Amino acid sequence: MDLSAIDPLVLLASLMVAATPIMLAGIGELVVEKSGVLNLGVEGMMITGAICGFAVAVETGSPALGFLAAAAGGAVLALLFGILTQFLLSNQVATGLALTLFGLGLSALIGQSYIGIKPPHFDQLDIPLLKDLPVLGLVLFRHDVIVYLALGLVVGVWWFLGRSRAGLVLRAIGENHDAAHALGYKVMRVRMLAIVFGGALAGLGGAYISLVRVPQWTEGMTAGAGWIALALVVFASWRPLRLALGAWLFGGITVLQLNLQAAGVAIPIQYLSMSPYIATILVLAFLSSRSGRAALDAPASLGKPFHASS
Amino acid sequence: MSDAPLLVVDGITKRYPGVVANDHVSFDVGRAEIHALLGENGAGKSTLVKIIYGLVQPDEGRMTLEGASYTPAEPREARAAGIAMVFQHFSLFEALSVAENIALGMEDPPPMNALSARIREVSAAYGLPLDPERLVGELSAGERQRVEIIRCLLQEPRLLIMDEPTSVLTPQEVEILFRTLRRLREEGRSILYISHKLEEIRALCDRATILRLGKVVASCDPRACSARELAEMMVGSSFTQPERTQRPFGDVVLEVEGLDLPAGSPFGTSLKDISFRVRAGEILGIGGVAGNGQEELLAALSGERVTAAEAVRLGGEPIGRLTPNPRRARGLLSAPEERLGHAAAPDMTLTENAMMTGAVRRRLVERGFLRWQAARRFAEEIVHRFDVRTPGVGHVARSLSGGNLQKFVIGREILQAPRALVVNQPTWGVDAAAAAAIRQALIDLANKGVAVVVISQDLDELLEISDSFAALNAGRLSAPRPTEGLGIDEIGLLMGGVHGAAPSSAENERPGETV
Amino acid sequence: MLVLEKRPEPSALWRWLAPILAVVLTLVAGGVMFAILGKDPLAAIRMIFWDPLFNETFAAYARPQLLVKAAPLILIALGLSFGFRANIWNIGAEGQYIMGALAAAGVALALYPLDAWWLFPLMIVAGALGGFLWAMIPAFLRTRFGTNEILVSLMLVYVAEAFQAAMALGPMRNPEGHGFPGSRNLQDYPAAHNAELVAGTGMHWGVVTALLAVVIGHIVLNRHLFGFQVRLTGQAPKAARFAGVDADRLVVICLGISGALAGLAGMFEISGPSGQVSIDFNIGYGFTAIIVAFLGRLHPIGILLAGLLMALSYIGGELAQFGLGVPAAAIKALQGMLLFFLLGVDVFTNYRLRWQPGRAG
Amino acid sequence: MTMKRRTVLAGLAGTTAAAALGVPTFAGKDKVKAGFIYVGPVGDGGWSFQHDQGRKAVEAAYGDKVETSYVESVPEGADAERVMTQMALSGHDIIFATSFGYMDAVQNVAKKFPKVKFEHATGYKRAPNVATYSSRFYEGRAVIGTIAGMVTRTNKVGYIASYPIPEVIRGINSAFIHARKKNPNVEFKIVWVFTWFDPSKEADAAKALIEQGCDVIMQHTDSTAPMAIAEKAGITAFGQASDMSAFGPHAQATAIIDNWAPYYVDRVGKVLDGTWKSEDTWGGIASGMVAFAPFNENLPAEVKAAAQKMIDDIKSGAYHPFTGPLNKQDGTPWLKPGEVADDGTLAGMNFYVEGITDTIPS
Repeated sequence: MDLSAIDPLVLLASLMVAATPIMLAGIGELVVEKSGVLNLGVEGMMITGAICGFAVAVETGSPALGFLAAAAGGAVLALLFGILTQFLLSNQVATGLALTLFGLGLSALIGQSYIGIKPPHFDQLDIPLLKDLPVLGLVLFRHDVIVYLALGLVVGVWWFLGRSRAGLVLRAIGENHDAAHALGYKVMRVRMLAIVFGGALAGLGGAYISLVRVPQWTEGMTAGAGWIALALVVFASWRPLRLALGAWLFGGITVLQLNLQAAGVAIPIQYLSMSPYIATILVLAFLSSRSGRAALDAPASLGKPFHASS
Repeated sequence: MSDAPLLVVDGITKRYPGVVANDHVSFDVGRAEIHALLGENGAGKSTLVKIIYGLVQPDEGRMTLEGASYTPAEPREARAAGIAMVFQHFSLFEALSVAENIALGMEDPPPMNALSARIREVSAAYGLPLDPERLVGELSAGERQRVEIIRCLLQEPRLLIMDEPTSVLTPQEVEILFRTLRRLREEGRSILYISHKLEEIRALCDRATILRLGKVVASCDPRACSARELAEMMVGSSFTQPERTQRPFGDVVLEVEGLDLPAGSPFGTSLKDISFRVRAGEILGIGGVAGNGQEELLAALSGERVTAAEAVRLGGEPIGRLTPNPRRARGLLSAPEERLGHAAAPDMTLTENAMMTGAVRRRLVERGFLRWQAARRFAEEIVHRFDVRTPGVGHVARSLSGGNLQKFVIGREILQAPRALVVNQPTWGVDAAAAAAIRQALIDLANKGVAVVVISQDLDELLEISDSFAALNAGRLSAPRPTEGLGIDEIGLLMGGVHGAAPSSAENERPGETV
Repeated sequence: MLVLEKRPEPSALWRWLAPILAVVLTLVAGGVMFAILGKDPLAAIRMIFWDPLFNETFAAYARPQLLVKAAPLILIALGLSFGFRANIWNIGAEGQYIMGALAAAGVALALYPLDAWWLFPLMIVAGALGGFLWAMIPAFLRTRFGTNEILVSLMLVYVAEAFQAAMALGPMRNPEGHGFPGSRNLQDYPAAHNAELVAGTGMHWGVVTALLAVVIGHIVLNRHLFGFQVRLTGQAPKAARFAGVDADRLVVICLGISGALAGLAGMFEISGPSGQVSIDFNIGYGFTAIIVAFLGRLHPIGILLAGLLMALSYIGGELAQFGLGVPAAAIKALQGMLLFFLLGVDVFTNYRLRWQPGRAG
Repeated sequence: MTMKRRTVLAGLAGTTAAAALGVPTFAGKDKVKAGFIYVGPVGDGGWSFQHDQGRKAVEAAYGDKVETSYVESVPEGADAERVMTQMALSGHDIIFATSFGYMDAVQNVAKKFPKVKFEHATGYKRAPNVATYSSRFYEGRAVIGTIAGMVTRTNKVGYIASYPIPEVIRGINSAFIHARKKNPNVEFKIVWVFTWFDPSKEADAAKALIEQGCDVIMQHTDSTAPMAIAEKAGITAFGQASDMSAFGPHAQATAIIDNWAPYYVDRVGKVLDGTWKSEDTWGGIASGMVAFAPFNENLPAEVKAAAQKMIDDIKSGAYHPFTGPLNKQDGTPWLKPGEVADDGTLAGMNFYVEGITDTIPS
């Protein structure tokens, strides 16, 4: 056992990368849930984004176009979910699960001719001057642009939800769609936009896995990241900044346990891997057990269908 | 400032399937005027104000605002035109702060910090103090209403619509609200005030337009009319004491003693020290304005909410802790106000709805298994005996008209041969023929020696059928007294809280108006 | 513009027409997909939906296999349907399936090599209990604290999966397994083996239980007070309270039933077709069953048919894979389409499309 | 949902050898129908992908004398049994079941279809119509261990391991023994990821190892993620199952390639000419089942030479990677000098050799 081999700064830097896909998908899903919609199809949208991004990046040679395509792919799948749940009033839980099944199949179909291909290289954005800062330089300023984009989106969503009028409307709709409708807000339009946004971000998260983190295309390569993103939203009790923290924590537990192993510490991995989920359940139970501010962070209309029939 | 009216409503008509909610309604609201819109439940007041606020589109008619044509397609346009509205059931978001709620109701809110400052300022100026940072979920009903009012005031409205604003307020809060409204009038704003509380209207309003069954039936200066005159205009018939068959009353069947019950929901009313007794063959009428504890009282009697065991007794047995079915087994039946969703399940067939409450007394369940044949026969019996118009008992409840479904619901309980029956608003929104049939059925039931409690906001109805009368006000019940010889003024005052039990009496009382 | 308008009554016609329309739409869309993939669409569709049932080479074998594959799906979906009807959302059946299987296998392995007739019944009890107790966690949290059961039951799936891996690598590992993760194969442990009941049919106790459960489920839903209370709660919670239904008790019972049935499904699979506790013996039945429950309109007979349809798409999909070289991914996409269409057209049971001039409400 | 796959064991000598006597002889055929079932998707780029390469080689070798088909992503257990039965029903002459977990299913189906031949990868249960085959991957590990020992500057070699099963432990031991032979100071840092295929996790594991000073990465998982990470970090790595040089043109020193093609071509050929019989094949470098990607041209000549010598010695039979003296991790003697490990011990290997500091998780 040689714990001194673990460099905490390097660890922090790598957990920032490990957290990026789930942070992207998670912050997207957070917006969706804040609008009162539960989309369990994150995994399906991520894997679709992963292949769309990969295919387009390979065909055009441009990772940037790839990421755009990934966002579009995730958004299209989300749109399907939106049409089914918002216009055709299908059950959100069942539709989300069907979306995951469909996304896994569709991505595998598209991806058949992209196996064993290397995508174009995606540079990391070593920020001049800042990257040479002691401590912070390594942790914060030597990543690729998507890492910063994810962080920017978290801050952006935090600002949007907490500070902007449109965000306020979105939260109001998630809270009480009937009252929002009575005030004259377009419940369905806002929810569709949120769903599409969530899909686009899930797609980006998937593409980050296939274009940067791995990088290659293989079937089923998101390997459950979408489900972790869902857990993350709950863990964060629907707060953007806490979601970023949660993503680092989830990512951190993975990275840390690998590092501890590499340092020769014998740890019961199977039990450790339960811990984020148990923690999420405990957080959830704790939040719902008390009234007041925190308990109300869960959107009250989450998962409930809306039909402006009166 | 010209004398031309602010808002002119001209020939507005709105039809819904099977009912004309507004039938060529015309009236106008003047400047700096508090204008009352008076009418019973179902008279079409709510539809009318929804049309003015742009939530509902009229089928016919037109409106002008300050002389210009006014056709709001959505609330946004109404707000832009200077019309604001405080809803009866608030359109508030519990998880959002006061300031956020207010911002949502404004067209072009200032930045949050500035808005919070404005809220503090305005709310203090109008004597309705509010903390903009607090969550609405933590506020009382009265404070929630302040949020709605401040939200309206911040938009400098020319016309403020208030739909039954006092139904959730304590007497003290009512007094504060009235001061605010008078002050708004002094500022030159107009208020459209919807209510059926006669005393309030007499105390506050400059003019009243009275609606009945969707039509304008009168317009008057409420300060110049007596409560009785207003009530007669509202109800539409002069109050004649109904001929009453004298029944001998038996022993006390249902007895409520010192019943206390906290409010079940944020908008609910808590019941305070309610006591009454109903004898076999007696009909007790409980009057009162909506939201004064009627739903809670029914829930406490039906068993949906349990209380101290001794608070409710049936034939001497304490049953306050029992849930609905054990109470049914003992013969205490009930029919709540809300037909679709409470008294009946909208998407279930009549047979299934018959099963819903009939299972115990009609033995429709045997060792946990349902006897559908028997339930079907029971449903058919109800349909037959109470003349429920439906193609068959296999049709779902929501396909029936209001009157037919209500006959079904009341019939379902009556045919279970209760010892005591409690009904809430038995003829609300029901056509005249059905209403008459239901009332007759209740009287027949009493004639058979059943103790009946009728909770209603329809005074006419209560005077017609009840043997004794009590009024529910802010969760308190006046002492029951015989209906015979009871004057309408007295009843009106009881409903307004002018009785010994209510502390609010002095505040609403005006000299010369007591009997 | 087109608007959806609520029907005064659910359409009896559409209740039957919707699934048929969905299947037709799926066949059309699936055909297009197969054509794009360069496969003969008619041949592919025939092979997936027809051959397992009627092709003389496969039918004799595939028909009973349909039951074997559908049994766990039907069993789990049936349990879930009660809760779903009452708006109680257990989406963690996968976890309950795992815990049921582990409990049953744990009992059998702890008593190895016992030869007693009562071992198998004991395993059934253990399996049901394992799933039941796992479902009691979200039930307790919901009734005690009001915690959202969707999220808790979902999180518990991951916990169960991790626990299962730990069991396969640790306490339940086969001591004679040459160091491999995974338990003894219960197929080789006669007292614990959920064997074929009639040789060659593939019928095992799980199939029998699933069919029995459909019958019982149908009776309970339509003839028993509990089923009535479930339906009432789902449609009108206030009316249910008025009718004397105890909401908390209903949550516990519904979650309990779904957990126990999922646990039973796990027990029958682990002691029969699946055989051994391995790192990942669960293959998503708990999630697929949610879809089956909705495809079957939360109705026992519907679930039976939906389970069989789902099983057909798996078995026929395999045929199409080795018969026509259709990739597995295309089968998955086809299943996804079927679900989308079924979920989508369902709206017409309760709503109708209406052309409405002017703006929408 | 994680990918599942195989697990392995190569022939436990003799378990069913007796059954192989009295083998029925099968008549030759004009045309053979060969079926393959894979535990993962053919697009996994690793295990199932390589088996499918073998299938394609069969098609290429025999043209229209053979017809092949496959079913991918077949879960172990009942589903595998059903797929194989349907294949047998549809007239397949030989069926390759390419995962350890299919073992019992193969036995069950084989009993029902005595005329159909079954080939089970990495299993140990045979029958008159069931043959088993596996690959001596540890021979390849000996080669890359040799290279690792010579190229490491930090003396730290990172090893990404999937599950603690004999195949993986054998590979670690083999690589470690040969790295130590070249460099007595070398240390192995081992990370268990508990998955065969999770690109993100494998990438994280590679990063963790690199961050702790490893300048050589070995993997016993299927994705190319560690290779890509190694390339980025400018260190050395080894391809697993297939040639991964596209992902690490500088990093990949060589790759151990699972080359099933010669075996599959041979076995299908034997069905064609009627000489197929049940046997156990544990092929290695000599039989071509374990192959290598070309050495990276940047490798120093003496490293290439040493690696090539190792390949040649194993191929010729002059050297066995597990030759004594060798002690177990706790220091107890295992093999005496010159003694060669028997296949039975290797097949069930569940201990480390002396010098490895990791503990096998349980």
